[in-house]
Amino acid sequence: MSQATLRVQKISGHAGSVPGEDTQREYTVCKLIDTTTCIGCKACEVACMEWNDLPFGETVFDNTYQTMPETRWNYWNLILFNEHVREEDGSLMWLMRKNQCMHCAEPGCLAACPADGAIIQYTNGIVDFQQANCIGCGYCITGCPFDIPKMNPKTHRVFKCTLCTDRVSEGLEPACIKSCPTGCLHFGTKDDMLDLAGKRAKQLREHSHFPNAGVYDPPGVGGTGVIYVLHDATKPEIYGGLPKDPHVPWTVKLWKGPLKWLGNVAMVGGLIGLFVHYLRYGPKAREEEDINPGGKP
Amino acid sequence: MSTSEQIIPHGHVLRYALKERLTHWVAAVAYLYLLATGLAFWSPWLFWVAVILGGAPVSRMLHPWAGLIFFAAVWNMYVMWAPQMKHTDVDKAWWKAVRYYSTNQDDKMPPAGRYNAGQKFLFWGFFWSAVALLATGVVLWFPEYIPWNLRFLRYISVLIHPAAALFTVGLFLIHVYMGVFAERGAFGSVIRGDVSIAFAKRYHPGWYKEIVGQSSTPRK
Amino acid sequence: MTNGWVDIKNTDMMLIMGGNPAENHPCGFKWAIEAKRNRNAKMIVVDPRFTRTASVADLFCQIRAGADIAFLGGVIRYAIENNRIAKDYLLNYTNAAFIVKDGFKLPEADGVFSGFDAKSQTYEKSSWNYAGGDASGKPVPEAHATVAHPSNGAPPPAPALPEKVAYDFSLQNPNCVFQLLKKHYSRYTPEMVERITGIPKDQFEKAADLFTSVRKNGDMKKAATIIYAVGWTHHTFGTQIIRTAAMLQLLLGNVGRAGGGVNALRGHSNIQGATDMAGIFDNLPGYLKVPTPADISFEAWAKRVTPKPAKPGKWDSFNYWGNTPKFAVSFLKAMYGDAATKQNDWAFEYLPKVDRNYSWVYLWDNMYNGILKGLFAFGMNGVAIGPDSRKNIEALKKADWLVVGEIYPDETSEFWKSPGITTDEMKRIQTTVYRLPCAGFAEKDGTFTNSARWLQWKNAALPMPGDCRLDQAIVAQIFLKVRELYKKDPGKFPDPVLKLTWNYTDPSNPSLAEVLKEINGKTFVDAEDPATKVQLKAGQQVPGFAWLKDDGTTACGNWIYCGSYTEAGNLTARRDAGDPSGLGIHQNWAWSWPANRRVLYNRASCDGDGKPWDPTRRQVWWNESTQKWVGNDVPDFKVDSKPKDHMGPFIMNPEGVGRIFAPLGAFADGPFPEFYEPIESPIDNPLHPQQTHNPVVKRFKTPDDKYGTPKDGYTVVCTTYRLTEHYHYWTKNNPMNVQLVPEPFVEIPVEMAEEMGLRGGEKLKVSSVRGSYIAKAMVTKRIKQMMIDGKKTYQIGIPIHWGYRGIAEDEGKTALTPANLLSPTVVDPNAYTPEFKGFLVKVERA
Amino acid sequence: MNPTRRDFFKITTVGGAAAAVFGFDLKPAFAQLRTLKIARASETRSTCPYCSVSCGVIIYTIGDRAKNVTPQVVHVEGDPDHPINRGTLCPKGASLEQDILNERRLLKPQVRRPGGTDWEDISWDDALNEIAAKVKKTRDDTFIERDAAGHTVNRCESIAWTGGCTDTNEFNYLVVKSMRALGVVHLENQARV
Repeated sequence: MSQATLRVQKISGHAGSVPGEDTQREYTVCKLIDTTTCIGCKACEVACMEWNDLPFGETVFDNTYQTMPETRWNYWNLILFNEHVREEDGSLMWLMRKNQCMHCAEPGCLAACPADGAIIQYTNGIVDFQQANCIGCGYCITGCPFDIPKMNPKTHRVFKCTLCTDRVSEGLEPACIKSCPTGCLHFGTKDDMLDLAGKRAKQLREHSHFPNAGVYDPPGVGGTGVIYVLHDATKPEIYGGLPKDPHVPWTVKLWKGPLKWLGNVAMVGGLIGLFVHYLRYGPKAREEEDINPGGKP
Repeated sequence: MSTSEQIIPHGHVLRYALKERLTHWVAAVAYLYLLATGLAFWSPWLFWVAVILGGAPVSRMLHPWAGLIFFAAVWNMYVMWAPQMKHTDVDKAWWKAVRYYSTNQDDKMPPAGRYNAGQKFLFWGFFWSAVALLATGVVLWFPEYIPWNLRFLRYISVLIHPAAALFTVGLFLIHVYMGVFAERGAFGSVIRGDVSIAFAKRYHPGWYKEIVGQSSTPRK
Repeated sequence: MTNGWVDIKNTDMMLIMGGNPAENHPCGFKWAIEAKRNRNAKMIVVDPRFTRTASVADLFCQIRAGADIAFLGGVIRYAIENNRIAKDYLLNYTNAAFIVKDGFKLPEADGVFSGFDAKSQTYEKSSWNYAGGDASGKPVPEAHATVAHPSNGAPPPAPALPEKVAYDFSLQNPNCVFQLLKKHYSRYTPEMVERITGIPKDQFEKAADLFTSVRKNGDMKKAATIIYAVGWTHHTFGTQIIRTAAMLQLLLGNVGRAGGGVNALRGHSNIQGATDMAGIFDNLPGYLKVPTPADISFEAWAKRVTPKPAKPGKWDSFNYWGNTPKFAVSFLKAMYGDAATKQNDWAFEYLPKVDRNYSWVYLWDNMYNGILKGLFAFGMNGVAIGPDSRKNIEALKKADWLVVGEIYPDETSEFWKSPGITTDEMKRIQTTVYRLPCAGFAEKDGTFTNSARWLQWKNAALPMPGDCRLDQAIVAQIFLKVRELYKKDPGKFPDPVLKLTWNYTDPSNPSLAEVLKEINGKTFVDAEDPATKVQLKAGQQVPGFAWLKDDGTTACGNWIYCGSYTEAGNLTARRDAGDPSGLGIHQNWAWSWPANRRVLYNRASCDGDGKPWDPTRRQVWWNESTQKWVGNDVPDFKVDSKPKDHMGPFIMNPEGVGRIFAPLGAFADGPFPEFYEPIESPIDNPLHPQQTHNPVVKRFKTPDDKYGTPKDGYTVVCTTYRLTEHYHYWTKNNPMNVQLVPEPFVEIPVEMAEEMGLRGGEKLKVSSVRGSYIAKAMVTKRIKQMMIDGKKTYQIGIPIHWGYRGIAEDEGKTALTPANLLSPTVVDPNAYTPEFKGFLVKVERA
Repeated sequence: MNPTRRDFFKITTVGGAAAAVFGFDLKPAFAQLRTLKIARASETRSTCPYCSVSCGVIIYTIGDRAKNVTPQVVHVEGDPDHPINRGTLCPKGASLEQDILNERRLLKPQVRRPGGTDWEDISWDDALNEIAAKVKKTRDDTFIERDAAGHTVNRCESIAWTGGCTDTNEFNYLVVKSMRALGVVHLENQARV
């Protein structure tokens, strides 16, 4: 998983081929979040802030332990707190879910982005925003099914979790992973994390009265570089609105797919059509006729 | 503008007053900028256009403002021309005969007024597209302020905005083709404001009759 | 902690109660999660609130704050009733079979043990003793020794434990500890537990069943741990809660074992070290008992504080405190060096004598009453810490001077501009306040002792900002200046000041490594260990406390830290993370007191023959071939004591065994823990309504000391605590932590909020009879309305982290009301810890 | 760090040739290099000052400890070798950088005189001299050599020391020594509460 040559396999808004595609043996990296052992301590939130030297912002008490309602351009990693009463026995659960960029295999942000090189996906799966190339259009915000990219209102650049590319490229784990006191965060290859997650889910089903425990790795976005173990994988919504079947919005797909080709064909076709029309029919009248009219006024 | 003032010497008639020409060119310049930057965001193959126009972030910043200018111009056109753009029976006949129009057999066309049905279509096409582009453009201007539970607004906007834009591109191509290539004199009319009487008679006989009926004495 | 942080990974069962490690010790809590993940260990959380710890528990019970003894007593009863006890362990490693002498009375009927004197609110404890036994263990009649009253007015010699204790290994004797225990807790039925704690009977039984399930069918392989923190100590019966837990663990045979023990999670980085080093009035370093005025000579003191073995005749007892004189002399030699000689009683007269309570709340009371004139507060924010912040502010107004050493502006140094004080009043406050800028942790080296008793050396990373000075330099400079003044003008009793050893290379800024060497101790003469033939030269560091002598040839600042900085160097700085046994012992990482042992009483992890109860978790064992105790950990035992000699594993007790019954003066309020209500309680004690509170707890008498009752309208039980995002009164200066939790709040049950028509985020005012606290409401399902003794009762919770100086405070985002304006000045009679938890308040909209 | 060494892709887009003509850089770097900010910082092993777990922390400071550098903290992170925390930290430990680099730190000695309504600056020498004088005077005024029963007590009840939770053992030892030598009995610590 060495990142000594961190290569790019997808580039947003890019014409032509992607040089890094298929050029390298590379493992996909993955972050595993075991919500069943998360204690909502927010060490990951702080580690993220500190590592990335993000500026502090204002927060207001809002009847919750949650730091703020949603992630911000300068707050990429937020634990969502939800008090949930189990239907089975009326017992209380306090669900905590670390929310951040999911590093989708098929990222909606990247698909939606028109700026050449503003969003890139490395061959190890990390989806990274390149603010230098960002044009501030915010299409990524629309493309993302997880509500992750956030705009800095002052600079009009979009920010989100980078999965600590600077650390990962040096062979270190992301800052949040390192900080997690209970080890509910884990980092490794996607295969290893799926294996670990599967085992943990099995343990929860067999030993902890969570018959629906399972792994969240939504296929709608091609799987994610961040996977969850959930007490109840049939109800991801209870974890602060984790979408059950996330996918890139169909309008975005339509826009970036059929509409694009239709539009291109129409525009080019229109130009050609008009040109041919001119060749065939020419102007409606000779220019001179119009300028020097035959009759007197 | 009273029609009597439209007859000008040397066999010309005034077709567009200064205000109209200005409005047109404001809209045109804005539209060209919008088209260029919009196309840059539309296709990676045209992204370089934005780079040339001062860089993509600048394009992204100015595109919405240009859009506002464009819409203001279109709105002004609406205020000026909407009454003249009403669909008439002549227009119905015009559409029926549109194939003669497109094959330069203008003599077979019903007598169009100041605007023929095609121009009216262009006008309304641009107008409604502009409305749609403005509405969706505002959403796309500030996507970060659209709350998550209203995200469908963003979803429909990303579809409608380019679709509407594409529609205008079609209108625009035809408009430019007609104005610059097909109807010699039309381009001059939106520059100088006047057209030749022949032009008026040929393309807008109804309108010409109207003017002449009002006043037969050209103004000195 | 008897065990350690990493050791928690070895457990099969956790009872977390009176503590919230997920929030307050997250990085230690990882090992609880590891146990869950790797051993399928179960976690039971009992707390007034559904905490973040509860969020990962297998079973949660919401208890009324302060009802812990009732819960634990109920579990003891359940374990006995259902025979979920460790029989062999109980017989051999505890005093369960010991016979208590006639005349001892349980508090069944009237709520007090035998010997209570209502007028002085104290116990005469002579009946809390074992019966003396003959060779077969049968009780022998007590010798009526004539007690000679010394003519000088000194009290008669304290009653002592019998040298040979009567016992009954069948545990049938009605006066044996086990039968007394059974009888004592027979009243703690599940119904009674429900009435007191508010935990429904079936839920309590589920918890009791789950916890004691480790001893199902007499199985000894599994180990259960009990983890607690200040949720237990902050009560007027705090020590007794912890004792109940210890007793339960002895009953289940969990003490001394990997994954077992009674584990106090200390709240701060070095308060374990501060306790060890006796930064408290009632101890000298290494838990030596402080001398009293009646200790008229070193010998008298040593005699009083050095216990004699007391055990069944045929057993052996190491009685390690028998070495007390060696530690005491070595300490005095470290203090006074050559000025401490046998001739002058090792300078014993230099030590101040203590026969009164000078503990925390008494300190403030004495200041309030004008006895105390000058206060040094170094990193100790007494106003915010409380209890009863108002009283502490009033006290400071009466002081002559206050010296604060701090890194941030704090409430204590600015008491004179606390909210409500007008300029006129300020001008009347005559206290001189010095505020000295100290060094932050990163700018200092030295050792901290963690909860697991590990001393870890840290390094200074960067220079101090501005004009700050190292704390040790400040103290040294003040002391040296005082000493200079005494050299010029002898004043009162200058000798201890003039003769204190202070021969550091740079006396005005002592190197902490040098100080640690002094703490470890050295020998003044050549010495040899008779067993190992290891030799030391005069002036060398001693390798361990076994080398300390009572003849003045050794000096040691703190005997339990002896071995930390030897001729081998600074062992607290060791960084070998190796752990060959996989038990998380990490023998060569830093250094652990005592003698680098990582699990205390680890002899008890083996059966009578010296074989580990659980062969998969081998800590120590008896090696038949070498005739020695060996192991992965350092045996906490006499290494050559053969199993057949039957030496008790609890070597610090004169009995050698664990005390289920705590005899004589061990505790002020009873040899068995009894449930008493907090000093402010919503109900009378259901066990004995005529004795609701701990009978020996005294109330304070100043006009600022008030205590509320339900009759006055104070009906809501209030508990205080910390959040994981904040650290006491410190991180309110840290913008990162302030962003995480920006404002003070009060957690209240949904039912209560509905009754008040209050929504989350709206402001409310919590008032105790002493003061008010204003903050926003957090309406939550995590605190439920409770039924206490049939009465609907609400509990609320207040995080303590705000005051009147801090980022949010300075920006005007809080009401500037420290939480401890609410808490009462009243303390646990054993540890003198204030009752910060479970006092009464009323709640209104603000 | 040398970007070229890292082999990040920088690709010339269509229109690259136009760059010279229009004066724009038409070669966006696809992956902008984010350098590891602690790559050559100095590491100091320390212990977190907050709770009693005593997590190992690494304090990263600028400079390589060369003589001409004043170290300043750039990052604090858990010590992965530490057997207890194994590199992890809690939200308080993880924010230690802000504790070290804090604009609210007290930086100079101050005094509030009797009746004063504000802090005044004072030199260290003056402060320590005044404190020492007050200690001596208070002690001499109130020292108790014998109690009512005539026993030697040699104590000073009028001075108190309250120590904090983050005082090192060695510091506490110095406090115990000096305070006990003065006869101070009001000796307390966060350990109690």
